[in-house]
Amino acid sequence: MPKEKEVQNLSEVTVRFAGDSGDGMQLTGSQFSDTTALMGNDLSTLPDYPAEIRAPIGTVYGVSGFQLHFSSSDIHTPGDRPDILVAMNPAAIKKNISELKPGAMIIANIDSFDRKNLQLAKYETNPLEDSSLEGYEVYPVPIGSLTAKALQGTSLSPKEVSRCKNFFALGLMYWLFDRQVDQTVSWIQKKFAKKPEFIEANTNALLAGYNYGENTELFNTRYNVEPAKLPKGTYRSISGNEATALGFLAASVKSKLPLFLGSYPITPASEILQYLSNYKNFGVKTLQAEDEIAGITSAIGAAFAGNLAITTTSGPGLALKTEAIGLALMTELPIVIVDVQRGGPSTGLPTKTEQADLLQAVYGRNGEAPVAVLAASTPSDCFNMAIEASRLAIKYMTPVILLTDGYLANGSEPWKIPHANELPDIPVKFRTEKEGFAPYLRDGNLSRPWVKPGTPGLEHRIGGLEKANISGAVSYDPENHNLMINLRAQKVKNMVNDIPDLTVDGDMEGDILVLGWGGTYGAIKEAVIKAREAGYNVSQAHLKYINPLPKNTEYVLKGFKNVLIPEINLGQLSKIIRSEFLIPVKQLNIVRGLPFRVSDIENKIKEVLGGIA
Amino acid sequence: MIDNQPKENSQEKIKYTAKDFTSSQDVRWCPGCGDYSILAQVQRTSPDLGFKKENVVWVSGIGCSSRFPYYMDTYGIHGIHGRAPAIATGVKVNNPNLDVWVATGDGDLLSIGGNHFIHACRRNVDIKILLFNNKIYGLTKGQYSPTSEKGKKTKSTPFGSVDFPFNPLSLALGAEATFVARSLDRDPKHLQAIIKRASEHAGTAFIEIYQNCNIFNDGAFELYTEKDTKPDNVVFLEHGKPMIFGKNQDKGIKLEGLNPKVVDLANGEASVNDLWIHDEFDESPARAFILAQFTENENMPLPVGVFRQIKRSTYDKDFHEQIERIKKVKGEGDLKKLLFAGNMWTVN
Amino acid sequence: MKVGKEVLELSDVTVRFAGDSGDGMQLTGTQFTNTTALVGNDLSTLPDYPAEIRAPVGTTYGVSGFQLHFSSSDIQTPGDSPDILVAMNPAALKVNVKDLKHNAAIIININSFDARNLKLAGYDTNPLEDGSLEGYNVVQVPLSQQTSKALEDSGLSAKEISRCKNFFALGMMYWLYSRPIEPTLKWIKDKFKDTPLLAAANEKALLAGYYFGENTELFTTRYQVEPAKLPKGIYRNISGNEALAIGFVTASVKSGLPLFLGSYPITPASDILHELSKHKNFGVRTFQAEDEIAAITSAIGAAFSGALAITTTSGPGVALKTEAIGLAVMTELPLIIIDVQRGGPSTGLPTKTEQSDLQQAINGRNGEAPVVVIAACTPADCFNMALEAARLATKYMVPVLYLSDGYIANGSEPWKIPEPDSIPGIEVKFRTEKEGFAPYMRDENLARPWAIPGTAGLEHRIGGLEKSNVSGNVSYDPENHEFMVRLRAQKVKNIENDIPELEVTGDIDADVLVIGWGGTYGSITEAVSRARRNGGRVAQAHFKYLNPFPKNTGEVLNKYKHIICAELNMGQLAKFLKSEYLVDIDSFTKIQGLPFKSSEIEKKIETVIGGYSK
Amino acid sequence: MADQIIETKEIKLTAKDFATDQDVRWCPGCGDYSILAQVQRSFPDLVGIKKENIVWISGIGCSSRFPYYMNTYGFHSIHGRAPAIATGVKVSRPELSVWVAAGDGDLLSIGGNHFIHACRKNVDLKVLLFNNRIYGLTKGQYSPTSEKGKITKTSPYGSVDYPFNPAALALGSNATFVARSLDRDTKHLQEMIRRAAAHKGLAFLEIFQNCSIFNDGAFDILTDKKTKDDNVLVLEHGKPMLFGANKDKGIIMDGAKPKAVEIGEGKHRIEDVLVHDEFDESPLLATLLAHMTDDPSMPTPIGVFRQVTKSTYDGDVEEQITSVTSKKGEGDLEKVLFTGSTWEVN
Repeated sequence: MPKEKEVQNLSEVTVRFAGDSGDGMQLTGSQFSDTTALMGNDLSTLPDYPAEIRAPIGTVYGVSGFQLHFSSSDIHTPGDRPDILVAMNPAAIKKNISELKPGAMIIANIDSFDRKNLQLAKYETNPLEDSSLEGYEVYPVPIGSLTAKALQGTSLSPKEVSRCKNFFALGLMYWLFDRQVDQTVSWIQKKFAKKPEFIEANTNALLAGYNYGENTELFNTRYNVEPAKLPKGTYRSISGNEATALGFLAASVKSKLPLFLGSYPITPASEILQYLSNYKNFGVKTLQAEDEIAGITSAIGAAFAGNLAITTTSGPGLALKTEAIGLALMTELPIVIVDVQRGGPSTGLPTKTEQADLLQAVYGRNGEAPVAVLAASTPSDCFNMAIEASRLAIKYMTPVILLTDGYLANGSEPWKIPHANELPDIPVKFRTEKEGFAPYLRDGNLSRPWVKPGTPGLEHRIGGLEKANISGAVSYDPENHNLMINLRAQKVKNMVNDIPDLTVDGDMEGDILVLGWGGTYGAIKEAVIKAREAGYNVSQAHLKYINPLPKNTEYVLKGFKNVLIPEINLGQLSKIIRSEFLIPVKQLNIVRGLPFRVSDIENKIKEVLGGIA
Repeated sequence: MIDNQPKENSQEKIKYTAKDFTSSQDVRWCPGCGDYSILAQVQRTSPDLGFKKENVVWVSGIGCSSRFPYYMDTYGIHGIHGRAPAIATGVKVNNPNLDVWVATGDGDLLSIGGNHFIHACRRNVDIKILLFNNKIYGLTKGQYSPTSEKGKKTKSTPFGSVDFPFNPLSLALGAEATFVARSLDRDPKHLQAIIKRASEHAGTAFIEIYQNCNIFNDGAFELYTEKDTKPDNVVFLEHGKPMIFGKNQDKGIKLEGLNPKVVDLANGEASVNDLWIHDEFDESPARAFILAQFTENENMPLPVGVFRQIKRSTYDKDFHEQIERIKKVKGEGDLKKLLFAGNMWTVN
Repeated sequence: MKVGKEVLELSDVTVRFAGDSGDGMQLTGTQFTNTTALVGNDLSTLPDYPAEIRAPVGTTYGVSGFQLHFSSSDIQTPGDSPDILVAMNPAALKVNVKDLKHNAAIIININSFDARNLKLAGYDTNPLEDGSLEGYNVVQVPLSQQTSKALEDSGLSAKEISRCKNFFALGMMYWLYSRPIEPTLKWIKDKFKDTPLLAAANEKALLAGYYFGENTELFTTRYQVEPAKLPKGIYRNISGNEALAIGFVTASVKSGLPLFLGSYPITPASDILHELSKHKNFGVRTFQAEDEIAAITSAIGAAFSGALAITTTSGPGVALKTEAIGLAVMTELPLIIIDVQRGGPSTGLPTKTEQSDLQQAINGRNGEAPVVVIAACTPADCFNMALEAARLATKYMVPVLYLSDGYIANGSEPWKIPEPDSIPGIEVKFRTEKEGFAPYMRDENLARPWAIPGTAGLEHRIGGLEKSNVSGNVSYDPENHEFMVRLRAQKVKNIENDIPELEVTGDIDADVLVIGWGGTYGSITEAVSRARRNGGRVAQAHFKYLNPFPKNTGEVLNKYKHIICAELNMGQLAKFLKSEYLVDIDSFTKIQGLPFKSSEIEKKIETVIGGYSK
Repeated sequence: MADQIIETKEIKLTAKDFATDQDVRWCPGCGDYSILAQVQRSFPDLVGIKKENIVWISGIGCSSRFPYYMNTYGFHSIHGRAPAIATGVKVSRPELSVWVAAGDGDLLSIGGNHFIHACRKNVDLKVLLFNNRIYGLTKGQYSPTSEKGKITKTSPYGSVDYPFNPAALALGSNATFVARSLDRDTKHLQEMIRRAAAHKGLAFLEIFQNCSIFNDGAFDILTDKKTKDDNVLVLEHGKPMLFGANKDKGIIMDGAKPKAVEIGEGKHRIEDVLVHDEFDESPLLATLLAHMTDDPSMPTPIGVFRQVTKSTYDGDVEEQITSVTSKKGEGDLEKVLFTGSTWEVN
């Protein structure tokens, strides 16, 4: 008779699923987070892919992890340290043990703790038996054999049965955290529609896991996390890469320009190419080019032909495209270059995150080659910044670099879906008037006319050589070169009057302003909240436009005794702020290929304020 | 969804002249350069290639020949070194109504641009690539290029280059180009005819044009362009015709298995009907490959004309048809449906 | 009857030869320079090539110019504006007249001032008649006609004869500035030894020009410039590109490493490839690759296998090589990337000069990818900085980015040739000891060992992925990544202890300091010395090491109330110094594809000092 | 100059000597394991090549992890650039034996230009193409060798790209050694590796390699016992081109086009069957063999398509240096510094 289990209410929980690449931890984690989102919690996820695709089973470098932080209040990061680890094999514990909260729960699939797997995980003795897991709440669960028992009589092979054990674990976690199973049940129906025997097997495994939680004496408490109070509206869970893709699609619709993506497969940006290649019915053209340079140059061709042209890549790709970005800015064509930053330098750490391409984006070209640089702050913010980058590129006839990073790209969060008609139109006006046309005529924003080849009477030539203003004819004239250099720089500076001012959360003056950019927004926000809770007066500001900086930036910074800039690099925004405004700044630089821990920033805030309340 | 091609206005065919295709820019090639003649033949043939002037886009890279777009009164991009075929692919894929032409030199196309060239051929993108082959680097003043003959003495190879050169036509055939031809800068009539054939071809059309650089490689092709040596050293390929050449048309080419041989028609060594009948539309690339290899052995004449032309669907057409097909299947893209998709929940 | 010509003593003269691309102005200028150097004057030259190779004869964009500044004292620049212009046709006059000093002399080849050439040059009226050359001292010389008269029986065609008129002009200028004609006569004999007819014709034209100067009434005065007092030694005239090339040959000899150059033709760096291709007998391997990326990656391959590996290019080439430079940073191989800067951005102005690649050099790569950045400041200095680049790259196992520019690359100056054994050796030792070897173990300079393929027992693998220190095996470990990022940065920072401190000259205790970097050294030095001569108090410091900065940079900058930074960009060094030392900098910039005129900088100094306290 | 490599007593190495301590990280079932094994088994009997003189260079991709698993000098470089880096190594150190490991994306997509130029120049490199007709490391996009219409993550409706025929492309670039083998035909693969090693000049060896995760079974028809005899034509120099379980089918020339026909009474005569000639100077026969994969009715040839010798790029560079040095004498720094018109100041 199942004993009545005590239900404990929690404000927030951080869960991590970990197992072999083949164990389907990414699938389990994303199902758990979709269900959690449906139940109204605020959440943030962080997949931790191994570098290999399929490393040999049981090895530590083959461990794939998925971390989910969910809460009844507003949260912004996937959580510093997991409260609970679901470990499908010894290697999963070996890899993740050092990051768990002290006293964290560990649900371990006891079946896989045999000699071979322990050896592969480089354990001399079984951690479940020797006292090495002292201080953790360890729950050994025979997930493998329980799944096999639940699927007796199925037509699946033993190997296929073993592959269902992740649904058992999912079911168990649904019970433990009082989540409904039906969302996953309907998902299984759709996903395995073509293979009914899998539908049955996975559903049974899921329910077996759930019922096991119910009946076993192993667990005596159950947990519940109330829904968060989110603004009214319809939500879905979305990752940064998907939001980026949808943002450009929206920009294409709102500007009535067909979208062209010239790209080349590179981790962690390939998903954007993959998402967009599905939307042929939006007239989207995705060209997987022969290399990164062909990716951007085909996009430049498309921009010249009158399209919303973008190219997506990561650090090494941006390096290869340097010369072509110079061509785009010299020919003053609208193109958006998306850089999903990853651990560098060079090939670096492809599956890890970092923010170390900022100086390359702002300064990294031969000659005076100014380009607008924007940065998204959260996974769903990628949607807005994709639209903003398109708007600025078109309006000012200039290349725009949009920076995101591996953490935003793969992490997901609930997204309040904007209605199509709420999104502002992007005005585009192709020049057709022959009278007085010249390729480098300037309008109020110093933008030159955009002419679609095929327009009779406006035939003209553009190129990488310096050219005379207005006429666009090749010119070596010294004065003209000076004029064009200043004009191209001024055009980017003019955007200052067209972008929002820097907003401050907290007082406009005080002891400390925590200034960040890009993907550190979540960690800084939570750290500031925690510091305030501890009695410190802390203000926060976050930059989404780095070239040009918002026009009130200096004014805001001058209001504070200390400006603290946390960055996942050796101080690149700090360098820009110092050279622009000659203001001393405090730096927090951690370059570990991982997002900031909230505690790192919180401690630094306190340290800067001398630990005084 | 949005169709960005300008609507085909139905007014009658406007008659162009060469002048219409001449831009206001004064031409800055060195006096005596072969590029002048190629520009002239393009300007003379363009009027009757059946396209609208506003739909023509010339794309080039970096080098002397890449100044070409400035002198054509059409749309044009003077791109960066080696990237013309990639830029042109972007233009064509976007707006298949445009007639996209690439002007490029042997350094621009075969040195830095080699990868983009073989991929454009492989994909059969409907762009016309004119290779101005002068077998030298002109703009950077006289270094050897990937088509310069081995042992060539230049500024960067004062002791003679140690590089085996590319055979541009073999490379194009190796990358499965569907239209491969050669012509000469100093044979205006022939060059005009080949430009016309290329314009009519649906797919990547590659024309190698031997072009004289009179400053750094003067006279490299004299054998094939001077009146007295041309007849004995050039064989004009014509579809369905036997290969005959020579001052008094007394020499021919015979194909024994896979080896071509020059035979004398006058002394009865062979008769006209033993000769190799040129077949431009042969599906297998083998014979075109044999013709391309003529330049590798000196007792064979230089073949000019269309080596091979085969029908294959073009990349840009397939690309567009796929979009149209999916639009029919999935219906026009609806932003609302796009956004409000996947599992959602409402907060109220 | 030869009338006695008065000889006038001059301290310094700026001469400019200009004519059609086919007129051989570069050759004439170079000959006049070599002879002037032999006479012992200090000098500095500035060729001004047109973008086209051979534009149609008589057009303005086909005009090719050569400027030479020579003096009896120490000079640093090719002169702000010419005292005398030799114009071979109307287009040459049209293009150059606005640069001349207001009372400059203009020697005109009157024979070419016909209607056709005037029209081609864009003149509606003949400048010689319409009063537009008021104030200039115009000398109309029937140069073409005199040349053909002198070469009547030379057996050359009319066209060939006309091509000799530049030697006539040269001869005339030799007379005008009392220069010996023997050096050029010897050069003609050697240069045209296979074409005796041409040799004889050119000699005749040279002599005819010289005697014309002597006999004609057109010239009333003759000029004389005394030899400069240069330090004792043997000199030759050298351009920046040439000095850089033989600098690396010297580094190869001094280090015992075979030199490998991976390069691709690009203006204005191709001459380095041309020069190095000649020195096969030094075991120099020059590889003209299929593209810029193959050029640097082949050099990386050569560095891995033990060569002194360099790759030469200009701005657009460095842009293309960005990813590969990142690979060199990660594999910690000694590779030298030479960027001869040109007008940008993108294709920009290939034959013009600029200093706008500094930010790309220091920040232009994905991730934290620190690279040593140094810059040569004069044509001859390109030799010294080549040795310095080789020393730093091999000692610290780090890529070095060596910045030059079109102005010092093509300009030339007298160079006191160093004795080979006076040049310090570059100590390089390959790791051969098997015991305890690991590819990423560190010595006291944080340099990893250079173990080259072919050494038994030291087989190892390197690559672009992050690796654990010492073992070098691929590692994704967070702590290790942080450690390696900081170690690579520290290794470059430590180099500040191995480079000379920032030297301040002039009035060290003045309030105003004028700074600059790379090729602006000549113009700034001349401007500062002139300002001080006129009573201004000003100090000067010049940067040749841009990353890391010299150790005492902060200390020096903080000593001055007002710092002027003269650059041919929009203030790139100023931005770095502000970011690094939070010191305010008064950016004085010029972006016209041309070097600074020293008068421009002098005027700026004057306004800052508020007129000279006379 | 760099110190001389000291002669050691010729000790016979084993496959184990070529293995490193790194544990191999390819997916279970990947064809790369077999290629690594055959390389490690055939390298010990490479004549006259010392282990320390072997350098493996790779770009980016699954197969580009190869150098980490070979106990020789190795360089895991950047995407597409291996042939260019290898050229730098070989030209600066001709005595080294330089091998390139690259996948179809690495060599033929981003690396296409460096590959065709290495072939053209005949640099003495051994280029092994691990052709699995898919992008593995970036998880399943189509590659330049994927068949047209291939459905992958970036071509959800089927790719519209015509693929390269790698052997034809190499021949179009005048490559002097072109061969093909299969990851699962261990004996044949070892033989091809030895032939490539023995060739003086650029040796291009295409290896059909199964990607068990994203393109599993792409070459089953050529490797499964049941089907391989009827679909694989094993080329041997001087032998007639016969295939089929009991060698009862052969290739004859129908004009300038090859055709597969039945051999035996009442059918075609053995005498008409084309005899393979690996050393034919003209590349035409090899081109026909290369294009057989475009025609489904034809078998897939494996073996050496073509092997011709001509001077190597690195050899010519070396020889030019020695000849110029003998003519002009060893480089004398003094002379170089003091050339041109110099003058004396005293």
